[in-house]
Amino acid sequence: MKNIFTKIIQPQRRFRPFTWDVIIMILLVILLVFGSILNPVFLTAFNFSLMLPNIGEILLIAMPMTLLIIAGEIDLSVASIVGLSGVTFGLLYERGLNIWLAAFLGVIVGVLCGAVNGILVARVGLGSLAVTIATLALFRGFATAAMGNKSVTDFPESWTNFGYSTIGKTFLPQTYPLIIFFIILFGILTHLSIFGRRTFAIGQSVEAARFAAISVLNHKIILFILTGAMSGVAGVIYVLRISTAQYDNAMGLELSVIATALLGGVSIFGGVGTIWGVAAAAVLFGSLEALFNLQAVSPNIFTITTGTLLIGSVMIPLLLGRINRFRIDRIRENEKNAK
Amino acid sequence: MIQKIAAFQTTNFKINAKTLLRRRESGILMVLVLVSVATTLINPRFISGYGLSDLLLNTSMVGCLAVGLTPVVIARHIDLSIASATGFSAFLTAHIIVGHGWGVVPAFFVGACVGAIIGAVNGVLVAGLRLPSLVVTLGALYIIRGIDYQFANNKQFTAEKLPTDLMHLSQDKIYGVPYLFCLVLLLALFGVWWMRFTRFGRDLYAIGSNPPAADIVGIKVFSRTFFAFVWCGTLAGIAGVMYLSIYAIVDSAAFLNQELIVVTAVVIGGVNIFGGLGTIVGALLGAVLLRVLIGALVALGVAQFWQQAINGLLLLIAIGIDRILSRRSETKIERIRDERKMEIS
Amino acid sequence: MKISAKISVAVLAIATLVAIPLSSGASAAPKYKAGLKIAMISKIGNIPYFDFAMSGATKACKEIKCTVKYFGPNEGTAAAQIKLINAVVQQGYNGIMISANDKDALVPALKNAMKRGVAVTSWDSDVANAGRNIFVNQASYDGVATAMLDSVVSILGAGKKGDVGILSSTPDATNQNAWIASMAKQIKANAKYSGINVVATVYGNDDPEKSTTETQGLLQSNPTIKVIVAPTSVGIISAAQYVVAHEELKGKVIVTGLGLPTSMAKYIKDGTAQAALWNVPDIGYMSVYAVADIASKLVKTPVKAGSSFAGGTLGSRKAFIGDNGPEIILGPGIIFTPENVDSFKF
Amino acid sequence: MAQASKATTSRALFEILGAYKHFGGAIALNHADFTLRAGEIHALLGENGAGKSTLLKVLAGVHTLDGGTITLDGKPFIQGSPRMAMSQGVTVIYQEPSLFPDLTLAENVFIGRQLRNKTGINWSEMRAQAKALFDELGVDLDPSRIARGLSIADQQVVEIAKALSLDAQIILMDEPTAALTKSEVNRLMLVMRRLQEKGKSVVFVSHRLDEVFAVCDQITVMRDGSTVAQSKVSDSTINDVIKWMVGRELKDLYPKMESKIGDVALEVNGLSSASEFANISLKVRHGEIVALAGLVGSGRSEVARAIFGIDSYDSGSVKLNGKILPGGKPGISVASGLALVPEDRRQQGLFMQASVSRNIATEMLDKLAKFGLVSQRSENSLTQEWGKKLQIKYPNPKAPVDQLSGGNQQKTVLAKWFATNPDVLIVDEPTRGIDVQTKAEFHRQLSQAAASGKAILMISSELPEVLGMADRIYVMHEGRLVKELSRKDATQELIMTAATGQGRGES
Repeated sequence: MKNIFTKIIQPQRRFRPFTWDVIIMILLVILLVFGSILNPVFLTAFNFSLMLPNIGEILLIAMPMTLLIIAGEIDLSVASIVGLSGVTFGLLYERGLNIWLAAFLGVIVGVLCGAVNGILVARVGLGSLAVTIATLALFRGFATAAMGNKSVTDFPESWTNFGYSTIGKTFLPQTYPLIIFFIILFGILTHLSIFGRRTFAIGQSVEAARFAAISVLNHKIILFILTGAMSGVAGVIYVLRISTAQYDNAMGLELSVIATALLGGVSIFGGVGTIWGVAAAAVLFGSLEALFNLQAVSPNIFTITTGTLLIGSVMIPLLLGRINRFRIDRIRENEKNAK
Repeated sequence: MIQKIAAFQTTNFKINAKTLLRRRESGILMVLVLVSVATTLINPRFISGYGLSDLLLNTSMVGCLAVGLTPVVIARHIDLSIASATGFSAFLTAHIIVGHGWGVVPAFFVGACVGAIIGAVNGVLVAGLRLPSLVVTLGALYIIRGIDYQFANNKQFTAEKLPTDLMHLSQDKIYGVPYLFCLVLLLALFGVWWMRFTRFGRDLYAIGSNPPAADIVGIKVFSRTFFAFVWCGTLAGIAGVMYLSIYAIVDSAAFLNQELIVVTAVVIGGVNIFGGLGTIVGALLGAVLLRVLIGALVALGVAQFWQQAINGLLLLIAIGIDRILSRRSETKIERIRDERKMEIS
Repeated sequence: MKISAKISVAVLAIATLVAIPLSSGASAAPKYKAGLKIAMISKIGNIPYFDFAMSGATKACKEIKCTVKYFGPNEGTAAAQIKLINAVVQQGYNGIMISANDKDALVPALKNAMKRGVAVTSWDSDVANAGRNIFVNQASYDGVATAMLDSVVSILGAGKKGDVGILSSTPDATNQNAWIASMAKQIKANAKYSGINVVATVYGNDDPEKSTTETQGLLQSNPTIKVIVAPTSVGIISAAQYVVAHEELKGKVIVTGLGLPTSMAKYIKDGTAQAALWNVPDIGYMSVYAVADIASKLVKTPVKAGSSFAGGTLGSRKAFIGDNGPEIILGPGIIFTPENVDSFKF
Repeated sequence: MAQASKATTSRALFEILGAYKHFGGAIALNHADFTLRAGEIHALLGENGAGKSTLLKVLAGVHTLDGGTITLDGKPFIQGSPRMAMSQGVTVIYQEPSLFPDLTLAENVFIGRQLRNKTGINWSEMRAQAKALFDELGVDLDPSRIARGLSIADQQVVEIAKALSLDAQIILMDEPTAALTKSEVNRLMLVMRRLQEKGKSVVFVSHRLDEVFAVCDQITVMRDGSTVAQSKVSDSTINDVIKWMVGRELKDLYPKMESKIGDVALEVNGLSSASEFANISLKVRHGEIVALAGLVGSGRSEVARAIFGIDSYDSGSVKLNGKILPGGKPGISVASGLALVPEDRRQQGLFMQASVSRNIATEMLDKLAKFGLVSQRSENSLTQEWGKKLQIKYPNPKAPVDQLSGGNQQKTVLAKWFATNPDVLIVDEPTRGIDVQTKAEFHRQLSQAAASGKAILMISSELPEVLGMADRIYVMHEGRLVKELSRKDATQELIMTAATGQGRGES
């Protein structure tokens, strides 16, 4: 299972093919320009103030998911963790616990779920795909068992405002300082920190990472815990945004998160990816959906577009690679002829 | 790891492949019997009367899909679009046969064709362009469902409009075995022959077992993988028609989000998610076990809200057992090679 | 009430005859704002129920010369509806009529819409009071519950005892939970229903597969069940189909609940099931009038008890303050019988 | 210098004349000649990097020659495709065969050509035929077991059976005995004789001269890509062969420097790991280069891995500068001043997708980082510093290390560890598969490091390298240290004898 991206060989020093994360950013710019021409409302602060909260949770979870996929693992249970930590938050609050403490404990539940995944994958040695399919059902099951057919809704207004309203008269939702903080944090963590360097290393070669004295298993557990923790944060924010804690909060969100990460240029085989590409992909997703809704295009077309982009995210780099290889061959031939 | 162990393994230590596989399947069978008997003891209606045929009818769809998915997983791929294909085929088939007033046989033919086309597209992308199947079929999941929604709009077909022959098909049975389950058994039988008694099927095992080596020995990786996807799609299409027959109602959300259930059934049935290992029979048994467990939980009156948690736990146990089994054989090998070491020095 | 409705129908009919070039709505309530744009947001975009409601809405819109557009999210979640609400608000719609997937989750988005001058009515499935101007209720919760209980009594026979199982949709569905709660309340309070013994409530999540499995489990664990009550148009089909598919159950278990006449006709005629429902096109029709009344400021917000809403051919309705703020009620439901079921085209 | 022998009378199958092949700048085959006759077992000998593997791969269809001719049975040999090679009757048995682990042995033998009857695959017939093949080879293997968990020796047998079932005339064996135990080697030799009896020709590559002399008929010796000798086994002695193989002044290739030997830096006491090695005790002093010699598979790399902490061990201790290292914790080993240049640079030493600078900085992140953040600039300057010191040739620091030549890749690994300024450096096969010039440079670096007071433990299969570089030599055989030699006492013969286990009396 070696990365298809490694097949894009680069013999010439000046030869630098576009990477997918750059393409996605260009696509985003094109969309913004095109959208604003198409619909005057699209590129307005108000539209963004409405669109941004919708992708908040996806952004939050896609960040650690990027690291996790770069390290060669995957977590399908994130949406269930969102549900479970939201339910925890709601139920504890309903029982009269201080709301700050309840929110904190909601996040802690996320951490614990992540730890369970991490230990099962790294310590017990089970495949992350199979494990997280199982915990997807398990965590959602816990949420269902705990919440049953109720829901908790009477959160204080200042808190639900946090989930939905904007900061003063700006277009930025109140959650976004936090979300942007996390994006920058994960950007730094991924691309500038020792931790990020090691994550890439593990994704590129687990064996070489072990010989480089990186504690691979612990690192993976930490990544799963990070994913769980961020899912926990997203769980609380989700509850506040829709002012409802229910067992089925964010059902099916895992595929959106993974689709966002893959669309952002993260290789499913690990070792390749950028936070910025993923963040751009999330905004692209959100803006595209908003534009479709504004144009009253059926949401079905958006669903189809999502799938097409996803396949494009693996197909286009492949085609680019083929083109690059063709160009390289021509350059080589020219060199040969010159001799 | 295995390589290293292998270096010390002797010839006189034999793992009989057949007995090993048989053990895996007989294990599932044992659990199956155990769960069924225990549940029947507590609630006699679980198996007796129409309980058993209900159970088999319930299994038909997931069983059919598990039989379809198995060759793909054995070839070290996955098809996440399987549930979308099923749903789309169900709706499209209903649309076409209602429009033409067709009956049972054309229905299955149409469904199989719809599925085969979807499988062929997946197959070209995965086998032809060698794109990662997880990403491709995740994309296909969205695309097919989107087309389904767009095409179906708000339409719904119910028993009123659907051909009565088709509705009756799900109610008819031979010796208590529903026709639909017989169909699944036939498909599985063909699958067993294909995967066990043709070079084509064996090549899929080889591809999943050691992909680079498959290239080296000159296996036709493209055509084999491609047809595995076509098979998977075709069976998804057939399962879609079964859906019509069993539930007598179809809209664009039919079989929504059920892909992981199928994967779960296949994994419980002992098909290795990393390819090369597993059988059609095992996958079918896995599907039956999954449905029996769900049915047992319901029949035992386990609180509604705990069912999903228990399902998750059971899947964890299933993959855990696989792991323990493989570990046990490793330690056995280690012990033997230690004995041998002493003999040498 | 009935009389007044009849009178207004009569008045309307006369008005239509008199003012041929004018729409009837205009004469009944002459000052609807020109160019009203109304968005009808459904719970989910793939079931025919909402299509039928939309047909009523379209009809009403023709009468008052407004436009109505249908928005159906492709997943039945509040999150998906929020996105549609936001888009609709920005597209300059004057009115939103919404069947909510969640009671509270939509409130912030709807509040935001109202703040920007959009009239909001909830219909079919209510949201919290803060999120809408008025709720157009198909029938009171108690009324629906009573209809279903009456149906059960008619199956069991008056005064007879019998076990009953309930097959609901999702565990957190607002309407279903309210109906089930009301049934429990009435069984306790009303001697007429004292023979009804609800042994279990299961949830089929409005998914045919799960509904079938749950029906099967319900009957396996409670073989004494004589009636299955399914207050959901998806679940009732699954339950009926399950009974039809099993000779052993025929006549022993009867299904009742809420269902569309077009999809239930087969089961109603062969005696497998009874079903009741409100007139689905009418609720779309009524909701358009309600939202247009508010958007055209013919009814002042916040709506007070006693405010009158025009209802086109259905006649006007007076608002009252229910448990969850102002609402109007469409009227009693329709019980479908083998005789009448074919006359309903929804 | 070449000794031609035309005594053999059987017809020639392979005739290779003036074979030339280069990879980038490195010349792998430099006008090599080779003749294989029907029914002979032909040893192809030479040091690592002499070109024998390349020649073998050309015959196997993996590589195509840049110059020279190959004829097979008088007809031109079609190069460049493993399948074509197979159809021309040539098969290869690699050191570690790649079977299909989940398939049965019978199926592995007949993969892609499974036997069929009317209803499909005829399993019983296939098993029977596989059994017959195994019997023919004199090996007791159950054809219905799966290949996973099979010993390498048995895997080779399966490959040989496959070759037989294909009716291959020529079987190439690339160091098949390297990973085998003595009894397994004996069995393989029996198999080879059976093949010979059946009229097959075998090309046998091995470093173990005793094996060569026990089983082979003909010898071809290669050095630096050329053929230096062709001889009948009966006409030559082990000493002749060693002379042909080495045949070069050692001085320039092994620039050993004087260094002051100091205190013990690394001390290993009674290290044992159940299945790998037992009771290993050794010492390496500051300023000293100690070689750990032995055959491939004798457990040398496993010892290195255990010392470094990649693998855990069962008993014994590792002391670094007098301090005991906890087992299984490579991070602590690195922090205490230990470094390991692993044997397989592509899999273990480098992140092939990552840039040169990322690779070099891997172990220095903690020191380069400010507040846990690493800047590209600091990585690049580190790269430039060490790139200069070790004369690594790379297009730019951001270039993926994949683009570098093997020698420069290996230097990158060395740079990565030198950058940590370790007290003790373990190098595992440091010069495998790199060209002679870089090799010399590499040796100079090791010498310099020792001269500056570092302790170096060098694992090498190349005897000249061991003799040329080491101050002291430990020899391992089947997981045990069997001999310790000082620089002045050591000879190739002594090391070979110990490494092949002949010094301890026949078992």
